[in-house]
Amino acid sequence: MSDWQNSPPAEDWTIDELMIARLAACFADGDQACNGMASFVPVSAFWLARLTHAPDLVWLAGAVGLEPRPDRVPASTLEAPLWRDSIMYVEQYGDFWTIALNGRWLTKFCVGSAQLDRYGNGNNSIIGADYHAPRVRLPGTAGLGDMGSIGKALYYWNPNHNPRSLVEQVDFISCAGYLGGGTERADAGLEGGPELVITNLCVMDFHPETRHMQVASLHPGVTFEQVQEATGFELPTPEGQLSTTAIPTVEQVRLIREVIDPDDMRRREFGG
Amino acid sequence: MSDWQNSPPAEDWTIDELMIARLAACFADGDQACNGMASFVPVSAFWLARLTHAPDLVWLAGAVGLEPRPDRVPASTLEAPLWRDSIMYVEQYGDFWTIALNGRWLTKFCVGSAQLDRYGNGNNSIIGADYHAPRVRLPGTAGLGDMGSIGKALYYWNPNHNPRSLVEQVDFISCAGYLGGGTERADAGLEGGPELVITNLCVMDFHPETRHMQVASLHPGVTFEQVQEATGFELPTPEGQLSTTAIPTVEQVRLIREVIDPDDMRRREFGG
Amino acid sequence: MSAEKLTTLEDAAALVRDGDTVAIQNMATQAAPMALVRELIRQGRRELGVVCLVGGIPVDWLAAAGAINRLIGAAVSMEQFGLCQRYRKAVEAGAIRVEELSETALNARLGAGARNLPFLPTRGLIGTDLIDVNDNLVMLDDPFGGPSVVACKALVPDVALVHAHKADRFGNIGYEPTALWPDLGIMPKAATTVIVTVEEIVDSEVLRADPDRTVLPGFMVDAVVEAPFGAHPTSFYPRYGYDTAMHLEWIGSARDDEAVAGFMEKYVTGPADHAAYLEAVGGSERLAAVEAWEAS
Amino acid sequence: MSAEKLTTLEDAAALVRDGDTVAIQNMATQAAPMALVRELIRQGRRELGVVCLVGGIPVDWLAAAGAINRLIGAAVSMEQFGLCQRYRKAVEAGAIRVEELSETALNARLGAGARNLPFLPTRGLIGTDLIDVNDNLVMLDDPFGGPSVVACKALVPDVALVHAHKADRFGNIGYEPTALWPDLGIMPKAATTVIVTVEEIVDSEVLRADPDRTVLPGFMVDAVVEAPFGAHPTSFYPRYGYDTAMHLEWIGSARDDEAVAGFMEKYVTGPADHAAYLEAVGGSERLAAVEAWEAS
Repeated sequence: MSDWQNSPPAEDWTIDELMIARLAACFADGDQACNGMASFVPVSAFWLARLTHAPDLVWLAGAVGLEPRPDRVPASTLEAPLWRDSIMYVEQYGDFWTIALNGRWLTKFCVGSAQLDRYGNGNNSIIGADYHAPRVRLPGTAGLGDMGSIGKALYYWNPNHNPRSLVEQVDFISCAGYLGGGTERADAGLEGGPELVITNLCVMDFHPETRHMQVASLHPGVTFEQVQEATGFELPTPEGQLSTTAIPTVEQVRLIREVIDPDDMRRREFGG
Repeated sequence: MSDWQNSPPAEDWTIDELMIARLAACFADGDQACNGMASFVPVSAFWLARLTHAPDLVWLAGAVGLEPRPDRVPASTLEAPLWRDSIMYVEQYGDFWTIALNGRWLTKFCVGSAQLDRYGNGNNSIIGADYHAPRVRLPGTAGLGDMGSIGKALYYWNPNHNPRSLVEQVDFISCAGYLGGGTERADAGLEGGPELVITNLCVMDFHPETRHMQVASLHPGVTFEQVQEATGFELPTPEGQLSTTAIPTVEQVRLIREVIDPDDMRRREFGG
Repeated sequence: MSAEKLTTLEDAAALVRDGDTVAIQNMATQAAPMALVRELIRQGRRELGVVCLVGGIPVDWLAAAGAINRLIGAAVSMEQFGLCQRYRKAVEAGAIRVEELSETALNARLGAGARNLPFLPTRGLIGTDLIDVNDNLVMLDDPFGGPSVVACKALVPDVALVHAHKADRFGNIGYEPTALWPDLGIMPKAATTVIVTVEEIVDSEVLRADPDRTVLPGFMVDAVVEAPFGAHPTSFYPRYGYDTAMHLEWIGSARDDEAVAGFMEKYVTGPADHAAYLEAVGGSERLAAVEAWEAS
Repeated sequence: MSAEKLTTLEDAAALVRDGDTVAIQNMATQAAPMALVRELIRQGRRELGVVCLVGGIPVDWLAAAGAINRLIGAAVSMEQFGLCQRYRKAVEAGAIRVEELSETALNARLGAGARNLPFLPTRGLIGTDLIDVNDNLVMLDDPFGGPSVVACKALVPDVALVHAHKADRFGNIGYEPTALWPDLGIMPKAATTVIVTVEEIVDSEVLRADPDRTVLPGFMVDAVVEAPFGAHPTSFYPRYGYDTAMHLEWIGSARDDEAVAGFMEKYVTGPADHAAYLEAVGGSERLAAVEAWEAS
């Protein structure tokens, strides 16, 4: 265990490291976490949490390998090098989805979504007006179409905050957020829902009543106006001073760079 | 492979051997067969078939072990000595019942039933008029409640043909046969159904229209009147001469006594 | 790292409360968590419901102890050793209420419970009387116009009792190559609390050497207890076979109230703990006999 | 004894007919039955439907060859190598119709198909637009008064294509210790015809030594073919990793029609058979590189 508790803020942090540290703070001892494909930020965040404040965070790498010991973050978050040296392989059809559906385990889920709207609905299906004749065919909903509906707390991460990815209304809902806002999600019989959106500019959460996305903290050096400009819908004007997202510590930065991801795989998600 | 094809009828056959040989004749190459608990006659029949006319009969011992090579019939047909040396272990929840429900495999199933009625309905649940206050609590339906409803051809075996086990109407249907006879089974949307009843006195089948049980062949030395006396409902009067059940051959008897069941486990089912 | 789950048999059994619905791994004479069942009886647990696929001697002992008042399962039988007489007698006396399900219907009820679904369908049981006597089963039309199904209501047992070969102290459960005991596929996933006894506690590295033979993740397990021969007198392959002599001794006693009381005192309530039980049944000599199943 | 299932890649692929719905094992860059996919393209199969959990390069190659006109699946992506461009282009052009399902909905459709049930329910997808655009999904009230579910109509693919580590000549399929590829749990059980390629044909005794690692029984398998490196360029652990260079070469070509034609000729339609493909990709030197995944 590193001396993470007494470590001062880093001076040379980068945005990927800040996002990883912020996401790591969402996961605690006793939680279980799993990751899907191309999930360098979540994987690094789980790993960082396990090395610092949450040593008993259970990690199901690639939704397959329990408590793995990979050498470092590999080029794929959905291949065997990530779940090297696991204590159990969880089978997809019979085991993984039973565990995920149950409700007691894997209560938090990290979502990457091509489009995300003001009520936290995600879209990885199509861009365009006609589902069967799309302008752009996206990869598809995969597990998100499940995770959005089965009571999970959803943590969106978005390394490229821009008006194309944060939109007023998604072209197509393939991951259920708060639907049309207000009580619509609860009225549909759904529990859980979007919790946070962590981008390269800020952290956002959802108003407890309207369920509209709102800025919770600005990353160091970012203004509300910059966030608004990069967002495809109108953000509620903050009441009073917005807090600043915590800067990762020297030790967190060291762990990410030296232990977790020495090959900088996490940076692949940025600048797209 | 033994020279079973040129073997003459045995002279010293016993009733258990005759029943085993008759049941074996129901299973052919390309079929799959599985057995449940206390199933010495079916297990011996599958094994005999594999050693003679049906070497490619697939056997799933205890619904668990594929193509096992047990030393001999053991004291339990639901424990590991039966599935010794299997080529695969089939897991109950995910695999066995998927295979059984599918419809393409395990199309024939052997049923032992405490009560069996004239339309081939089975009862392993209770004796008495009130299900929740039974006179006798039987073991329970186990897999029979499934096998009777999911399109299998059912082969009942009964080593103790008497009016208590072969009844006009079962006290409680826990294995669906032809229900009230005629088209009732088909009307309920069920395929398959009871095919044969092999007892220690005779072989019975079901009339293609009325679905009433009827004698198909008498075992050597048994008369129709003896069968009727041992049966709890009126059997249709046979039209013309009833055929005689085939006597097991010298080779079949040798295989049962020397190879398959040298410990005479099969005889435990008789005389109860 | 993970949370510590290793505890004593006494403390593990104390997680089961009077009135709980308890899923018990078992198949006729196989793989029952007998050390836990004996401890529940020693602790005097009452009004339990039992869920089992095919219950054998654990159900009969619990019935003999007056610990259960309901059973949800597909069958109760000790196969070659016959019906469970104390269970049978209690049912016939109205002291135990039975919800009898086919195997697919039980799997469907537990499967729905495990997956947080209100029901799962089966095509088994159609045409039987078992649907009519059970409010947890109902015929349901196929919304696509196909054949009707039997909807089986979700069942979430309060506790599942499992016996396994090995575990680490964090509750990750491994098995030794054998046919997997049939309840493992769904019972522990459906229950709210999972208690596992194992033949042996091992270092996590032992499990990491064979991760495809780890069958339950530690986060699913609430308590793990080392109890060698914990399934005795049922079988637990490849380590040991069922104990024929003890099953025979039980069925020789089971029809007589006094003999039952003597048997229970001698083997179940008398011995103070699991080690004392193993001595009471004959110690290392008797255990060596069940270990020699392959030669038998 | 059992029926002989061993055959050639040509004869096995000939079991797939134009217009069939073909379930293809795959997960982004993992475990796809590529030798069979290439043979289907060589044989000029047309109007196929593909079923996949997460399809990658096999879907893109089939799309490039004009072999498919529909897809039922949860996603199509080559993960780090990006979207499948030929597939995407064909969907956007209306040449491939997509039935997009969540993972539990796909599992439910296949699970119902495998078990001869008209449907299975999920609680996934509720609230999404995916239900509205799909006639095979419908909201259904719980007959017990609980929450509504999404009924997912049974799906029975005509054929399932599987790649595995080893098999005997009777089609009993074994795996080497690794995480089981994710489609194995249901695809081959749901399909009418099952075709399996394996790294190695072994004697049945090899499977009998490890029966808990046999994953499909011979009676479920219609044809088995020896095809070492049969999953290349996808990974097949523990034997080999995915081929990064070949995926990069493909994505470098995939946006350009002429480059695609050249790539397909060079690697897929040009080589006469699987052995010629392995030579075309670089033979033993290239294969040794993907075998060295653990060192990378």
